[in-house]
Amino acid sequence: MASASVTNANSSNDGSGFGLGWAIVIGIFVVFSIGAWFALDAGKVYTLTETVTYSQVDDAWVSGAVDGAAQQVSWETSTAVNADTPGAALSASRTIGVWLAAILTLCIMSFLAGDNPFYKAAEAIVVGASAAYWMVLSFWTGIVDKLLVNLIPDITRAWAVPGLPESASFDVIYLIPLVLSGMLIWRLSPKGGWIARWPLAFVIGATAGFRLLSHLESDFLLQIKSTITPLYVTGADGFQFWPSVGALVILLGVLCCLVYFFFSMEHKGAVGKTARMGIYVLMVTFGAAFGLTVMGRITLLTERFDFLFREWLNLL
Amino acid sequence: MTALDPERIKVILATDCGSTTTKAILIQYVDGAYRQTHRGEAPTTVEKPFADVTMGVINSVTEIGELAGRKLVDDDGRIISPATDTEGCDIYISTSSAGGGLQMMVAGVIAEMTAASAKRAALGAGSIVMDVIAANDGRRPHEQIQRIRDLRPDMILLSGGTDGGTKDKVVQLAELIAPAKPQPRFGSDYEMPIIYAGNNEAQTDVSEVFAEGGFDLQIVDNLRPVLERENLGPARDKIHDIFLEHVMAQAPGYDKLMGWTGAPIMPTPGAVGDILQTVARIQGINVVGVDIGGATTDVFSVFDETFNRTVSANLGMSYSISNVCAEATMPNVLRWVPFNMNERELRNHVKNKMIRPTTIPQTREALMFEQAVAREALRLAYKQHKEFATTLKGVQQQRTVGDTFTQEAGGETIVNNMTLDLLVASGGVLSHAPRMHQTAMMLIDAFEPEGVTMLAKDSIFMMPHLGVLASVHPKAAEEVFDRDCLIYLGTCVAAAGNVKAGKPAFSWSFNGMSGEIAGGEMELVDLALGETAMITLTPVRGVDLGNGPGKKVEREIKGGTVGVIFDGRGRPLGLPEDRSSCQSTVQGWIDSCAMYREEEETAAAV
Amino acid sequence: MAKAYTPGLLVTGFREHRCRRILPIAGEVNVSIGDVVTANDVVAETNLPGDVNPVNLANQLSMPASDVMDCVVVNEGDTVAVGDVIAQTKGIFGFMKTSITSKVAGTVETISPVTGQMIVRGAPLPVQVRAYISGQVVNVLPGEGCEIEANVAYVQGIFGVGGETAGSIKMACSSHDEELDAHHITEDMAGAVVVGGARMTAAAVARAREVAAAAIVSGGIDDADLKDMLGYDLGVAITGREQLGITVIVTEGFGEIAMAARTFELLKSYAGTEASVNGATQIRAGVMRPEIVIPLESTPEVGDGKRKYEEGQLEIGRPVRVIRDPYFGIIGEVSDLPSEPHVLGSGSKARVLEVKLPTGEHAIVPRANVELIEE
Amino acid sequence: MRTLMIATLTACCACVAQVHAQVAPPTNVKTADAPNDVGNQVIVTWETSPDDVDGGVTSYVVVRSKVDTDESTPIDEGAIGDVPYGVTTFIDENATAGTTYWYGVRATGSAGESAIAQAEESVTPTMEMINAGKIWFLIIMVTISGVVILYVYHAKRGGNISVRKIAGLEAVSEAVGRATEMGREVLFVPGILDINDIQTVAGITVLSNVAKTAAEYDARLEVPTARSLVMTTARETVQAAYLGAGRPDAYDENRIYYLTDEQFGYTAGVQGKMVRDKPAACFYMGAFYAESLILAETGNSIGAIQVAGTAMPSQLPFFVAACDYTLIGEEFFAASAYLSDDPEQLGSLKGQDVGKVIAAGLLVLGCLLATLGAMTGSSGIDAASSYIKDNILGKAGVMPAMVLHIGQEDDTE
Repeated sequence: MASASVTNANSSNDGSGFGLGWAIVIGIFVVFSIGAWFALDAGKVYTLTETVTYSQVDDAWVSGAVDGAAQQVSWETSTAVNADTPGAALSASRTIGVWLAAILTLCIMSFLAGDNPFYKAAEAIVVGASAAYWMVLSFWTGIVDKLLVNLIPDITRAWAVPGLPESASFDVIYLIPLVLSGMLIWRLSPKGGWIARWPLAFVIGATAGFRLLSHLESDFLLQIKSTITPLYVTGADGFQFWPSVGALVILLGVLCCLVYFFFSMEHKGAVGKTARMGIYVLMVTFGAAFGLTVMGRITLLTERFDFLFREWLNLL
Repeated sequence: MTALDPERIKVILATDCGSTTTKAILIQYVDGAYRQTHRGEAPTTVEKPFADVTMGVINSVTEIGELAGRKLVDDDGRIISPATDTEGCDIYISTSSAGGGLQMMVAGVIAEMTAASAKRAALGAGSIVMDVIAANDGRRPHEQIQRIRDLRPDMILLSGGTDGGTKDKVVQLAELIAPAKPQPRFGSDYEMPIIYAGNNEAQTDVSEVFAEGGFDLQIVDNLRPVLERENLGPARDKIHDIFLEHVMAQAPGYDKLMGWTGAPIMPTPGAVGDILQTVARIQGINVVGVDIGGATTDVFSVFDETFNRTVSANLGMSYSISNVCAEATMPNVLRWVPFNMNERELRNHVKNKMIRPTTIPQTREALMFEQAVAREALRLAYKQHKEFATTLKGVQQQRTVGDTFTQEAGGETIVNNMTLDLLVASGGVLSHAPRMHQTAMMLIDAFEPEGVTMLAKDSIFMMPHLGVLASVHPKAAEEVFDRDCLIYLGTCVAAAGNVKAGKPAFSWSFNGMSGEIAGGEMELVDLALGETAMITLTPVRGVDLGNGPGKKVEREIKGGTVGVIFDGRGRPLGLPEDRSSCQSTVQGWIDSCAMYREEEETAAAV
Repeated sequence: MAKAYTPGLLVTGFREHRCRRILPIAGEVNVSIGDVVTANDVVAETNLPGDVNPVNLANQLSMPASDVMDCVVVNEGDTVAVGDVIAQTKGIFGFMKTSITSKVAGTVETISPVTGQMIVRGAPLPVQVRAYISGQVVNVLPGEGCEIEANVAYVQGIFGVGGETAGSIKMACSSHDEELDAHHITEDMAGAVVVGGARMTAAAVARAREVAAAAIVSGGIDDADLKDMLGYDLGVAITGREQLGITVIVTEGFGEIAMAARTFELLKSYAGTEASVNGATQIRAGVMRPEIVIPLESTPEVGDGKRKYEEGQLEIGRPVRVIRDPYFGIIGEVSDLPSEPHVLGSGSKARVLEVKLPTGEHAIVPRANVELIEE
Repeated sequence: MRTLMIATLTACCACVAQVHAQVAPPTNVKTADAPNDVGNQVIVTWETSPDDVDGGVTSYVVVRSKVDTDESTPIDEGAIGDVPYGVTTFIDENATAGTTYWYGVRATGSAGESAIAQAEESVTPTMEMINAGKIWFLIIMVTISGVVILYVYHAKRGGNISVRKIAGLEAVSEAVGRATEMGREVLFVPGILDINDIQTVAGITVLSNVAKTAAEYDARLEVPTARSLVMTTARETVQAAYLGAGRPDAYDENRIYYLTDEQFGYTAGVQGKMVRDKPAACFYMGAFYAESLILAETGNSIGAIQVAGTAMPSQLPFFVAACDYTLIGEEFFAASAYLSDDPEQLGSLKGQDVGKVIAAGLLVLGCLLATLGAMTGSSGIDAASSYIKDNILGKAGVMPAMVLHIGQEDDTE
């Protein structure tokens, strides 16, 4: 088995207690961190801070401070730089960020030794934070940006989306999603649970109908179309043997796989043999995909190590 | 009961108290080997007016004594033991299926998992399983209660949950059984024995449920400690104990009989299972045994030392003959009959056999029809057996990428006709067929063995006796089994795989003879009883005779009263759909296997 | 060996018949020792608890179990009849209401808000045990039942379907080998035990059911007809619980077969007499055969009380019926009992006997294939 | 009107291009409303500039001006796109149906820009109600749907439709049974995509069957979801399944919950749940990405029976390696039909198989024709082959390409 990422969870430490062992682990980590902080400047991020100012002159924003401007805004931008850059200062927030990221990375990686309190903590943080993040995101992209903007443009502009063009107007079509949303939320009511099924039915039905076309076109017709090639391949010097064989293999492979996915007949006799060939084709495909994906995973792992050793521990 | 030194056992007396007859056999150590020397029979005397099983036992033993010229019963009507040179026996053993045998109800959480294991344990111990109650058997609790109430089993086996697994479901089962208060079949004065062989953590809870009274709860090790493994031994042993202590004790005369025996009395089918297991273990072979009776058919199998037994109720040759015809359908029965029969008359004929179960076929046509029914009964029973004898369900599969497309679900049958070495037949229609060729052909047609398979029949149904003997003296049991119990019919060599009709399937050679078998063809070659030969088989491409498609097979085969049967018909056996071509095909097989030849020869001689 | 044991069916003009009449569960016995009862008298009775019928309202209403309580319109303890509305949804603005009606009659035992199930228990089922034969109570088993004894003429059939019934014997056929067809059955045979001769046709059975005969008895029946009648192919011969409205008994077997002349004559001699009939058959260990029991008012003359032959013993000269092909159904006389086994046409060796057939021929038949005609 | 147009366009160009005399403009500019669209496309064609040789022209720029319905003065919209040298067509995909447009093309080269070559006629794109190019698509879809309906009808009438064994689905009851016996729970992961992904829908239909089995066996079923809508749907589905199995009392909606939308947050949550509760049966049915291996390996390590089903080609190898059973692509979509034994679904399965036969037929025929064409060089066979590719499988409509070629041949020669 080619799974490197997760090993057998040691059932002895099921993470239920926070015993002496973990206290020692924390102790070692703290000592290590202090050492790393001083010896390696681990996780210290230096930034160069600049102030950017814009002024509004005659309905246009120009860079820099202009006297008599109708409005003037300024903010600071920080760029991470090497510690020896002139004017660079240690950024507390970024340093904390790197440390947090490193600690959380280690916590997650501690799963290699089985379930443990660190993993649990990291898991809870990731799940909680991301759920909250998605909640906020959906609110702004879904409810505000799509629904409110089209239903109550003026009010929305006033409190949420100042950049909304004046031309935006009430769009009656958006009442439909509003009603559907309302029906969906009906679930919370103890009565009439069936009401929530209608929007779901709508979503699933509409999706199915919509996807039918696109799937049939892209996964069915286009696939067939792109597989149709002459089995007699000619090149500059006439008939080319190997490319022709290749084309034949592709055609036969596709046909065999197609037979494997026949459900309404038993895979016996000739059908069984063909399906078997299809299986081999699929296996070869899977093998290739497997290798490709493993490579991708290794890259991800490298990225994480890169973060730990370079950005955090300053070793590379 | 004192442990006897097996070396010193020279005279063994065994009885099997069947529901109608008590059969006794005598085994003696003759010329350096154990041989079955004499046998006797007497009506069983469990029921009124005799109501003492020992009377039938003494009658049958007296008969043997007379035949053997050896005094086995003393003047007080007791079996003489230990033996001297001229009288008595060294050990007396017995089995019993009188009074309908051992009837059990089993319960488990999931029908295909612990309940199936419980059923296996009960069947393996030789009982008849009246019903299986499971949490997922589709019945509502009150229906289950009603069912438990209606049944009157001898004992109940309750299992469920792995060790440390589900507790509440097991207790729920107990809570179904307890209020139903099932009544034992015999004797209202004794408590219903319940064997608990489930989750070890639920033992206390289960005993609390049954604490109410009216139950005799016995706790043994879980029969499925983990889903990956069965541990049927403790439950099986406990079933035997209770069979002796409770069930047998209720039957008249058994207390006396128990005092005589040198080994615990076993239920007859349990003993048959034991001897087959012993033989399979000692000889390192896979064995299938079948006992076709009037009402039921028992199939036993030992594959890779895993033993399974099934009882096909309502598949039998007399009481159940009508049911066989109904289940197999008349066209399926008739495909084995090479002449036309009036279906209406045939139906009446079958029903008449059902209501008058003891009649025997007088004409050849009647015999052929009865043997056709037997083929279907055996085929159906074997099918049921295959469905039951499976690998364990609910097991996590360990796979590699290479297994991607061979994803076999758990619960695949472990019965593999290709690896089957020995097929043993017993029961009236098989052992009393006028010609052994018929027995052999019925076995081949019904069981469809593949590759090289030895065929044998139980000469006088002494497997039960030997089963008990195996528990005290396995060597003696095995010797007698091989020499006297089994009559070897011969060896079947059958082609499996891509057999084309009329085209060569394989060629054979042994003892200087050789030949070629074509697809759809059968051939019989003599090899006498007691002889062995090295056979070389060369299959054509795509045909499997045991070593894989197209691979040559060289092995030793045993001769028998029939000889070597070469079967080129392929597997699964297909018969022509068309009635007339089916008839001629079957007639061809009958001719080439000399199934009904004797009479024709006689006719020719006249 | 000039004698051999072989079982046969009992057909006798006289016998002391005792039968046990037992309740399925404990109840009340209405008779006491010495009472004279008739076939239809109830000798013991009890009530079985009614059937439990769970009605899954949550499923039927397609709603969570917790909502079911709001829709139920009956209360625990209420009596419901078939067709009564037991639950109804609120619907939308009073429209599209779904009503659930009870499919059983009984008492609402429980309504569970957890499972959404309503348990309706049917009315207690009265169970009455009738005397079945007219005779005298000779033993009472308190709470369980009683034993009744009578002097009877007794005919055992080979196979039957349907349970206990009683009626007066009416002869439909004039001879023992006349096929019993529909035209033999007349309107006045309602409640009677119709006796035919040879095979009874499907039409005859149908006609007998039409005129509400209590039972129909004849020599044989076609299996195909039996299958049509029952609606299924009988697998094993365990019968007695069929609800056909009529009890069917065949005395000889399946197919074209005439009733034994003696049986026919015996029944004919009691034409018009009340008879008790039971079709229950159980061919297994503890065999049960269908029976026709004719209680006798007076003890008939039974010769010198000594039987001509020992029961169950084959002897030369005894009448036997061949019960298997090729001589199936033929009644002959044992003419020889060779002791050596004989090779049959089938190739098997078996002990046989020689039967003198009515045609005067002698046939060799396996001993297993004959049945003694008991007298 | 037309003069006005040119004036505007020229004026527009003049201010941008100071030197334009060196490059000759393209000629013969034509416009046409694109067929089979919603009215947003206009096809502009021209002939190359005489300078379009040896790098004299680097690109062609298409300019447009529109005439609003209520005004007669065209509004110049300037350049709307460009194509490299040698190309003679441009499809403007940003037109509005019902608006009249004027198009012009100019060539740009190393020597500067040419004058604008004006199309001779204006064009007003319109929307076609029927996309003639997709008529074959319609025919194929109707055929397949028709066959499906036919088989559904056949199955409903009691026709026998057998389905080959799919081991992974046979194992559902086994896995749930294992959980019941071991007193553990059944975990069902419906993938990480939303309900509008077809794989999620397929996963939910499998969930329905798993839930039914769980209800019958009285096993605890847990469904963590990554999307709120999936959670809602799963709740509805599971509740209905429990009702169908007659065990509505055993349904607990709190066991079907939302974790987070974030892919790895969700993964971490499920994984944590797995190592702590040690479910005895894990189902992964839906769309999966990198989490496939993490989940499957964790499940494997806790000794669960695992059944996975997905149509994600890149994740299949991982499931195959770490799970007991895997439903591969189409098998996964067939799962619900297989499990339900419902005639309608079985009928549709059979119908889809017919679709596969059609696909195989077209494929073989297409390849055959293409091969013959390549071997013989016959233009007739080539035409047939390209008819299959471009018309039947493409968007060229029912008319054979030959007809269209006639018009285009003028351009190429």
